[in-house]
Amino acid sequence: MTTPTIRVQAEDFDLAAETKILTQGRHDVGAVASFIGLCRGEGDTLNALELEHYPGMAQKQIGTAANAACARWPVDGLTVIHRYGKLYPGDQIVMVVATSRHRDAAFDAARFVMDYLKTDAPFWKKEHRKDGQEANWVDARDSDDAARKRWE
Amino acid sequence: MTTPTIRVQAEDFDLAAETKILTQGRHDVGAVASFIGLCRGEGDTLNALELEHYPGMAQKQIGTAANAACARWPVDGLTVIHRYGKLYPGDQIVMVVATSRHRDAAFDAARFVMDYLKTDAPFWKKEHRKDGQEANWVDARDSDDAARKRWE
Amino acid sequence: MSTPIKLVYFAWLRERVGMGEEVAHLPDSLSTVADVLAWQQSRGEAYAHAFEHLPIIRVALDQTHAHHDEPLGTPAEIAFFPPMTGG
Amino acid sequence: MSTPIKLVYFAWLRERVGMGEEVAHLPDSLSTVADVLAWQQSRGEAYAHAFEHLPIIRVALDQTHAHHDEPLGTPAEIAFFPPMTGG
Repeated sequence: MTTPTIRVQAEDFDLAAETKILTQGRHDVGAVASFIGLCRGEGDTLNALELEHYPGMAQKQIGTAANAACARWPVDGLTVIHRYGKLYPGDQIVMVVATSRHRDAAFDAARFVMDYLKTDAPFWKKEHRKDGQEANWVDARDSDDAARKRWE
Repeated sequence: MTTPTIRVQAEDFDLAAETKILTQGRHDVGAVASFIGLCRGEGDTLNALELEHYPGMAQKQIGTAANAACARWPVDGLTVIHRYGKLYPGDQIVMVVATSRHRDAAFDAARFVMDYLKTDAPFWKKEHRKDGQEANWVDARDSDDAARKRWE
Repeated sequence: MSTPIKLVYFAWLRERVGMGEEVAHLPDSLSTVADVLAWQQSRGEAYAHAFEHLPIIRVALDQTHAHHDEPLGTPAEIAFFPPMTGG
Repeated sequence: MSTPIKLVYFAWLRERVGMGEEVAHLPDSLSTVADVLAWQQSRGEAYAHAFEHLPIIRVALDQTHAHHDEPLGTPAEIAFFPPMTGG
């Protein structure tokens, strides 16, 4: 089974470079599905997003989701990177790239990991506003729970 | 409604550059879903793939699928590029990138376009083998028809 | 005699017919896509071979997919090709 | 007295409790995750405020999610946090 690569880091990432690592020098990969989550400006009201995480468990939970994806679909490569720390509108927060012979496995694996990560990986977002109002913790979305349930 | 960008070309493409065009200078995009289709080596038996297309209609059919995606999901940006001509194992064949506020719309739009394009866009692949056997036209896959039908 | 129509062929249909396109005068009696396919089969050995298995042949009228039972209308261009394998 | 256990807090639970982590001796009587949560509520004003709405509080035993009705076991680390909002 494929061993996924998981990184939890403050630094930015480069999807193209991560994709190249998974596809370079091998000609059995026919499909590359990827996802990037970006920090939104919320109508120019957001100054910054503070991403808190539980070190160790964050890596472990993403790993659990990624391993489950590799067990469920014929994935050739899977890389997941999630950032923490202070991020600004337009910044990259998270990326997933999945490679496979065929597109269904690549799409399913990438989306599955994103859905599980949203509800099961210990990260919390705090919004710092431009108007100087007190910063607030982002509420969890019911739609994220629903998205996770579709894989059960 | 978003106007998708469609290109049918012999030249290679750069997903990172195309993504940047859709995300640069705007902070309302929270999700970028993308797909790249690559030429497989078929266990090192393939020398090259010849991609024939119906000029005009290829562009038109991809445009129909892309417009349908923009009408169905809240997509902020959508770019589809499909190559034609002689391609070699590892070469990029097709790319789709979809941006949206949320991940579901981006994932759905990208996958929908790929599924429609497979069955409805006039491209044909001919395999040239390394062993010098006569080149053969690739057969259409039933699974592609099934994939398209799931959106109906 | 009818208006000349451009006929275009792709993939193995193009190879079997032996050309990528031609301009032809279609008999006035053809009223559906199926009629055009039957007419193609009657145009000699190369065409008979190319159009041997009609169910797998796709047709586009002026670059729009058309089912075999659809009326022919008055297209300027008719395309014939096998199931598509792009992407 | 029981073995000391590391308690860790995240997001607004951390802010309300006023610290990211502490080492505490838990009463021997606690046998489920729910017992630990009830005990937290009894530890003074800051804890009572932090643990006010128990249904939304998530618990991890040694970095593994645990439901409120699960047995406590003998973890070295217990984490308390609100629903996750990463991705």
